[in-house]
Amino acid sequence: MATMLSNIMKNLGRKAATRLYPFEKRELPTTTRGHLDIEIDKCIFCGACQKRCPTNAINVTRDPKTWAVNHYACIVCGYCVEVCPKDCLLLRNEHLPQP
Amino acid sequence: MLTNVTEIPVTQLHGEVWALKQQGYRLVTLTCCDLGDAHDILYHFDKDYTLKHLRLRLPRGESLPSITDLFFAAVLVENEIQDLFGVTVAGMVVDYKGRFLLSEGAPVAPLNKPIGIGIDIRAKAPVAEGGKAS
Amino acid sequence: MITSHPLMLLALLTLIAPFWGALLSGIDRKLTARAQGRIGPPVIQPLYDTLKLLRKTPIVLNRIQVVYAYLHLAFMVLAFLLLVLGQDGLMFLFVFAFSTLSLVLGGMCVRSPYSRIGSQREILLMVAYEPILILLMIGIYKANGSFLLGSPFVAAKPLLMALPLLFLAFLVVMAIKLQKSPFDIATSHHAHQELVKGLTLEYAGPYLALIEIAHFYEIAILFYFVMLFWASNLAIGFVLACASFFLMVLIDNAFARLTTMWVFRFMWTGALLLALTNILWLYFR
Amino acid sequence: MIRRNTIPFGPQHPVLPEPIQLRLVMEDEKIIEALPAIGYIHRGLEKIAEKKDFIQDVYLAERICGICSFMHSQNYCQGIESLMNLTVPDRGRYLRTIWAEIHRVHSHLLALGLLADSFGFENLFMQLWRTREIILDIMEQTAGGRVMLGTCCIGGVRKDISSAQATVVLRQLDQVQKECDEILPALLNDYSVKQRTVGVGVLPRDKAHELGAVGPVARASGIGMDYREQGYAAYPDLGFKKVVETAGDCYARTLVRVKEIAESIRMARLALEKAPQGPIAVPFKGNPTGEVLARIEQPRGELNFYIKGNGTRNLERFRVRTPTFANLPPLLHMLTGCQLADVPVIALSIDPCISCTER
Repeated sequence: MATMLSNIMKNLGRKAATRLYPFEKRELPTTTRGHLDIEIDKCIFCGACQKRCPTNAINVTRDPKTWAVNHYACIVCGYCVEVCPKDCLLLRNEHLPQP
Repeated sequence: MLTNVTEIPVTQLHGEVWALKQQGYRLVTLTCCDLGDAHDILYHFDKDYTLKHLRLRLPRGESLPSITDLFFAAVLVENEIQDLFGVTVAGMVVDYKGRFLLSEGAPVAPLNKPIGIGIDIRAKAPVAEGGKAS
Repeated sequence: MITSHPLMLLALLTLIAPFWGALLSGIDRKLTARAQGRIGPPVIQPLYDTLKLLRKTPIVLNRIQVVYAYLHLAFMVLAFLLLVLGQDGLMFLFVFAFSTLSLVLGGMCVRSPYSRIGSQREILLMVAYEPILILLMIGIYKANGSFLLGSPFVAAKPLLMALPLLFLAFLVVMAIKLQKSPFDIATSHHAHQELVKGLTLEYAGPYLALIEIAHFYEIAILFYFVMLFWASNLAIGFVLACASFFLMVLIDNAFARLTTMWVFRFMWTGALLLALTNILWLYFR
Repeated sequence: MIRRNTIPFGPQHPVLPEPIQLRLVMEDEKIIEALPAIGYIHRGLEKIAEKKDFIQDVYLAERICGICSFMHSQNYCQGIESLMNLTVPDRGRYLRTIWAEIHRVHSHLLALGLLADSFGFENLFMQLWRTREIILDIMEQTAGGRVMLGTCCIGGVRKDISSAQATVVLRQLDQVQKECDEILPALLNDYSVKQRTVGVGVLPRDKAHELGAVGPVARASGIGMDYREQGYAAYPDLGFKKVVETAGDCYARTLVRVKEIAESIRMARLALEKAPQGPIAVPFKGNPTGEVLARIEQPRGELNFYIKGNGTRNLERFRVRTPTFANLPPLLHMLTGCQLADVPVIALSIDPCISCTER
């Protein structure tokens, strides 16, 4: 109890650990896997990412050349980024805003 | 790799499990695997990190004697096997009657393999898909 | 409390009391948050919550439940009036207890087992703290020669001087009434407990708001009651009451919830002993 | 007259973070019988595993649990590696150990926080979870995800921890240690916490063995069973010491977790400092064949994966036995005869993870 009381006193004097979220945002580290993005110019539409994706979130068609990701299904594991032969896929560190 | 596996017939199950219990083994879990015409049921036991497995081949339609009277710990996993594989387990201490994991209207015996996919033994001796979920 | 417009003042006080209670409970939440290292909600959050509850669609399980919610509030307001008017302390206690009893009956008249167990526990709590409140009234009588709750204002010495141990016992009762941590077994403000929300589980919307408002009155009553202990100088009384509330926050944050039997044992040994010692001292000094 | 009363404890109850229903048959406030009802979040994960190829299953295995995710994928990878005779390079082993131990700290802090919450100690709950935030930050910096690390792959790990990152992680671990030193004694020595946990939900040693308890539940009952002793990953090099208590009550289980946090932080630090340079993963070819029962020590206890490969890209059978699944029968034993007020405490003292249990 004594330790708890002293801890409470310390906390009352300290700055709060939480932040007022929508107004004050946390800075994300560069390594954060936020969402999947593509540099579409480099893409050769080989479909390797589509084949490997564990959740079938990626849809690639050769004719016409389209590449699409279903962000709801994507688990941001980064497997597609690894297998991409052209290194055109990348994980951005910011999270997508809620629609 | 799985070592230390003893293949036993259904009739010897209780005796073997009893012997293992006397030796101080702990029940780790049961694994059921669909082989097409039969279910392959593995009993995993552990004592001081040494695993011991009992393998049982249970033809389709036969019921599996429960070991919950020896190891109460098996009660959840036996119910699970009954739900997911449609194997009737006889004499469980607590029987959820096929409603342990699955609810009304759920697929029957979902973990059984569909006919024609996977094991070729199925193609030779086709068995009606799904068992009865008690 | 004698002014040129006594009725006006009374009406004003009755109107202000729940807001004061809400503010106190908001400060409580803020302090609690700070004690835990959080920022916490705005101070008037309880007010927002209650207003929101009032605007919700009423859902009732049975009509009698609603009656008990109203009775709870009505008796609480009556208790507040009796206190402010300086009426008989025993009468005040009776009305105050009846208010809690209405809540218990409201919890009992539904079929939810959680609500019923909560009600049982609340009754047990009442059995645990009522003797102390009665002893407190006896203490006030011994100190001031009157059961009237107005008597501390005209007494020569502050009540705290005569009833120091009873004051401590009263603080424990206060912790129970404010649903603070070691004693929040019947219901609590955050629904994180074995009984979900216990006593008030089956109330929703405006009727829950009624109970909330009654609780704000309860807070105001308790605050006022602490002030009585130093009524000759209300400024000191106010500081005393604030300190007591701060102590409640500390206790809330430094304790886990204990079991019903522990609370009962504690009240009938520790707290009751404190109260009895004080009374005996008053008799034999 | 004694009237029996059935209380549905869950599936949605404030103290239970996950859906399990405990049907409590009660006399007054005493529990006569407890029966679990699960099946609220059965995801059919074992079936999905057969449909995906075995490399994709790594990510699936990771998502069995939302708390100890890394160790699930680690166990799966170790199972596949033993089927394919792969040897993980030293640095890979060390990195796995670092993430696993950091994960263990995070899981234990979460469990202790929930335990504190179960007896209404909101303050402790908040502060333990605040400390856990630092761990999540560490994981986000090193792996990119706060819980789902996604760093384990067959043959090693996918991401390396650079020396600059390692310094930051060490500093953050210092901070975790500091906050733990401040808050954990408050949990262990507090009078009211002891009132609620000492002697509550006692599981005797023989009963624990018979009912197949694992992990901290078994270790608190005096069964010295910790699979890390067997030396997978880098544990043999780190001087791992298991924590065993004998009282078998909720307090002992708490104590085991508290001590394990210290041990895990120590090992994570040591592994970060000692990790040899070199490749982090070994390439592989082919598909797994054969069957294996892969085991690992998870925060909640021993985790078993039965993996059966048939030489194709798809697995023949993937069965998961999570520690909570093994700890449920002991929980039922502990609940029988206790008071209603102790139910949340006992239930959370085994650190239940229902999503893993049902898969």
